[in-house]
Amino acid sequence: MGRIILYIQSYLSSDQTPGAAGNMFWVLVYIMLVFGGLSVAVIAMNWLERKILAHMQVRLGPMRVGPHGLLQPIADALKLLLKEDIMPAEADGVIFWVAPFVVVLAAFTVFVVVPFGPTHAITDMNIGILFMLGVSSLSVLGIVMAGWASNSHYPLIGALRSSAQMVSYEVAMGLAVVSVVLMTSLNATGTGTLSMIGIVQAQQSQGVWFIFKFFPLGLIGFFIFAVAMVAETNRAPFDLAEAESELTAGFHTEYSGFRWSLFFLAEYSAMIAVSSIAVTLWLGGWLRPFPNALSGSTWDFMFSFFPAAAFLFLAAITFFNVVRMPKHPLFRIQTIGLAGFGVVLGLIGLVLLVPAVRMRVQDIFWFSAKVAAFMYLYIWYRGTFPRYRFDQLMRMGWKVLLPMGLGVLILTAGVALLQQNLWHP
Amino acid sequence: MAPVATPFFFYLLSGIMLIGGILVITRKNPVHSALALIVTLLAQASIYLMLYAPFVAGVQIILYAGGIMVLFLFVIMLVSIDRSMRERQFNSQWVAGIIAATALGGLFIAVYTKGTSIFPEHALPVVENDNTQKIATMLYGQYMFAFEIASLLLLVAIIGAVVMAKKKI
Amino acid sequence: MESMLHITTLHYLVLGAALFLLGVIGVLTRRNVVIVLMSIELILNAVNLNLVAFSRMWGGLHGQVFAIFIITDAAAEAAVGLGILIAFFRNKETINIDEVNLLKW
Amino acid sequence: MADQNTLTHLDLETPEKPFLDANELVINMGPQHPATHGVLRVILRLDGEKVLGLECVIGYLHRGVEKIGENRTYTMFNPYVDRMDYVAAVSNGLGYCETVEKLLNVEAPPRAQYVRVILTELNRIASHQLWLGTHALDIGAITPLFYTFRDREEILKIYEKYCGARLTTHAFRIGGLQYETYNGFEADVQNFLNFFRPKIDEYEELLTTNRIWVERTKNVGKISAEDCIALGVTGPVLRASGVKWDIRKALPYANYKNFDFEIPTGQHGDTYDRYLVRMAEMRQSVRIIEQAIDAIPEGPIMAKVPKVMKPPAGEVYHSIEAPKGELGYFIVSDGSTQPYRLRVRPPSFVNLQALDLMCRGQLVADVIAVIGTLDIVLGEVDR
Repeated sequence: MGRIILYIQSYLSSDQTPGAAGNMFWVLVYIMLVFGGLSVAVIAMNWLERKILAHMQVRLGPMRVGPHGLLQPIADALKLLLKEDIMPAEADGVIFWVAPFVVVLAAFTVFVVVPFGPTHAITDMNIGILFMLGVSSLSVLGIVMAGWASNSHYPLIGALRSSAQMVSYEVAMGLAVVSVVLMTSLNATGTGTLSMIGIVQAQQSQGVWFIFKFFPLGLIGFFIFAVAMVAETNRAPFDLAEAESELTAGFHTEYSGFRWSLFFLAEYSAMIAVSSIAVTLWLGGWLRPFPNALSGSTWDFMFSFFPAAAFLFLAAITFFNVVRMPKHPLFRIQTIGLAGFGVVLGLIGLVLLVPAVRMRVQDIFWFSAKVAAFMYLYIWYRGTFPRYRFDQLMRMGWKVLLPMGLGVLILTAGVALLQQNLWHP
Repeated sequence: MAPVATPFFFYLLSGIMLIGGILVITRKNPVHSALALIVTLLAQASIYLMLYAPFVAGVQIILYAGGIMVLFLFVIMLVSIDRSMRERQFNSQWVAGIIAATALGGLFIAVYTKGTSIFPEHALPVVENDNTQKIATMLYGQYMFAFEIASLLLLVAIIGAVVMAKKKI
Repeated sequence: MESMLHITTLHYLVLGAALFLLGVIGVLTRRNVVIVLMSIELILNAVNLNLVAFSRMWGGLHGQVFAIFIITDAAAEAAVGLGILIAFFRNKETINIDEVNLLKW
Repeated sequence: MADQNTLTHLDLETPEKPFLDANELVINMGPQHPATHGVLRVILRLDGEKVLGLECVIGYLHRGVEKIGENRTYTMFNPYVDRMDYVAAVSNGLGYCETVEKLLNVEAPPRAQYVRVILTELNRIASHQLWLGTHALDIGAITPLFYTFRDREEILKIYEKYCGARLTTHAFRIGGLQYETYNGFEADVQNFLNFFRPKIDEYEELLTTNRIWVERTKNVGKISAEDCIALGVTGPVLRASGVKWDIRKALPYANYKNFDFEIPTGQHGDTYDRYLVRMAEMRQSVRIIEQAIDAIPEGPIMAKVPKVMKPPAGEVYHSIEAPKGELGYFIVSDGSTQPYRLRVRPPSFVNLQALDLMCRGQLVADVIAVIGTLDIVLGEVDR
């Protein structure tokens, strides 16, 4: 018994990820936490996207289910689960059935190596970033399977578009990533790393986020990745694979109910996954702003209040809106519900004030905040841009982003070489 | 971290690989074959991980499963497979094929029964942590020339594929 | 039984040989060009498995480097092979390898 | 100009050879498709994504409007024309009323003419707003739709106040107007103009210089002036190809000759030019309405027309510049209370013929853009 307790505790005192420490208990706990958190994030994203888009488009968005439509995603999920699951008569049964699971699996597996903090990752792999790119590229297989198995023209065209698009943009994406990997090797030993945690630690030890490294080279690399990642996740303005005005719904035209919701889930978790790659590689991962310029225990102490402050701020906004709710008796339940939501947010904020929690949760907070900024960008793009045409998309991938990526890579290598030989001979 | 339950995973993965391989060569529909091959390749990537070769496993996933097989699926969708699915699937030299395969199998068995003695008793310890770095050092050091030749090969392949597949150049 | 449970290099080699044989049978007997190409991929993978297993056995990394070169080669082969396939299909409207019987068309 | 019956540079009969012969893809777009603006069915023949040719199948919304016209009196048929191009109902009504007036040889009094011009031009703005929103939506920009609908609402409110209906207004009567304008009509219209002028800039800010928008619309769906004339294409599509043809100027009807406005034209005849032409037309409409508001005279709103209309036997063709092009009515009268034959020349129907020509050799995504830029309303195509 004592050994089991020791085994469970053994990770808490270490400075490793549970996967690297080989502690199965904590690995399982982390998997639960990450996937639970991911599901909550997708639900929240669903609501936020509809609300933010609505406000950009001078309308209100969901307002009926729960206060300010807060329960709308849950209602939608219930509707999708209860819907009839239709399979076209001529479809290829097994592949049609497997395809959504392949997509979801690929989108979820990448989170195994996402570092939410120096120790807050399921595991740390030697080939972390390679693993992420590889596994996320598997989702294209699911899309192709779905489009082909539907045995229908629109899904087939959607699948062809999507596979061509993802394969092309992966190249530019890979080049941008390689330039970052090159930057990690600028240390005393001269060897870089592919490990996600290693990349963030390299940014910490070099004292600069890689987006600002070798200005503007890091910025250009980041730009390439930021464009490619939107194309990679099939989102506006690159949502050709599911362009509803052209191909009705692209590769998932024939899907309904639960399986369609799996595609939906996969799309949003893939968005979160590529955003976390971008955050890890260029924006310092879990590092708080100015970890070196504003270092010292005082600043650490100050910054550790940010998570609590953010939640308390959200709670304050909620309570402000509770006051603004109509006073009509019909709205009483909604007002109480909104107040309850505010209380929950406030309680989370208060819990985050506890010193033990405060110190452990900081890095997760900064990571999530950076990812959330990317999520907002996704929504913003969708509200602003028309859709690219297929040939324009391909031209941009191969004739603009790829040469730019190559140039950035060569220049980064050159500057790194100069720096190592001239300034630190 | 050392692999856990090696025999179990080895037999599981090799079972998947062999079933996948059999499906590849027996399915009528090339899309099913391609998917079986993808499963085989992914299982093989896991076996690479068991062999302390994470970088090769990563390359296997990203290049084979994510790249080459997507190309295969793409081409299968481009050419119409309806006609070929209605035709006879095996050609007339299947007897010769089986005989050749049996002979080759016999050769393998002979080699492996005679030659196991030269294998070392225990595998040497491999450090997994800097596997990628070491491969990089070798690729850009000892194998630099081969590496450049490989890039030339890819260039030739690109040009060849474009020349053959494009309608008018 | 003991030898079944202790996984040695030979186990990997046998697996590789089995895959190789499956690939050979596929190449020799199938009529569909796409499946023939896929069987060639099986053969290449069997070789890769052997190389990585040997690299593990000797503790060096040469086998893994070779495996990477072979994967590169497989990519080139697939691209050219599928290019030929498309050219072939465009001219004969079939992907049956038995009909590749002219040197010129 | 080339022979009127042949198209200059496109052989419509022989299709292009596809990339893989055995693999020509036939796609059925519509009648249930999000981007075909109703129930248009387009049969696309594709080589991969490239359009080799297409065929429009229409008639899913056919209600036999022309046949109904033969069985109704002239007054009774008036509301039916609103149901043809339901987003520009006022223009349809104007065309019909003026045709019958021409047949009866009466003329609406000046005040009625001015109110007609105001309402028709407002309708042109509303129609173009709806076009802009849906066109942008087809190309993937979802936000302009909500902006244009927000602003179109103001026009519909004016209609509602004037005649009680918002969409199929039935605003005009043969010989003038049914209703005198309500108190504050001029002020409402003036308020709308002041509200709307910055909104055009807002739309343009979203789209005109947007890189993706320009790439999606420039050189897409090009059609030359000769082809337009050969196919009988009119309206903004014709003007974007560089032909300065606007019936308001060429064959002035109502009292358009009293107003000072310009005919915006394009040069390339592509989707982007058509977009610019329609945007400029909205500005010109604002200009016309302003002049009309200032000059609107007092007086009667109805000419003397008999309660039971029996026009003299004969035939008449009269056309107006509807938002989508030349809207013509051809009426044959046998001297009875009902038309002997009534024929409508709907601009959408004629413009739709150009779809095949404009889409050949383009991509699937361009077909959507071209359908959007033709600005068709299926109610009018099928009648």
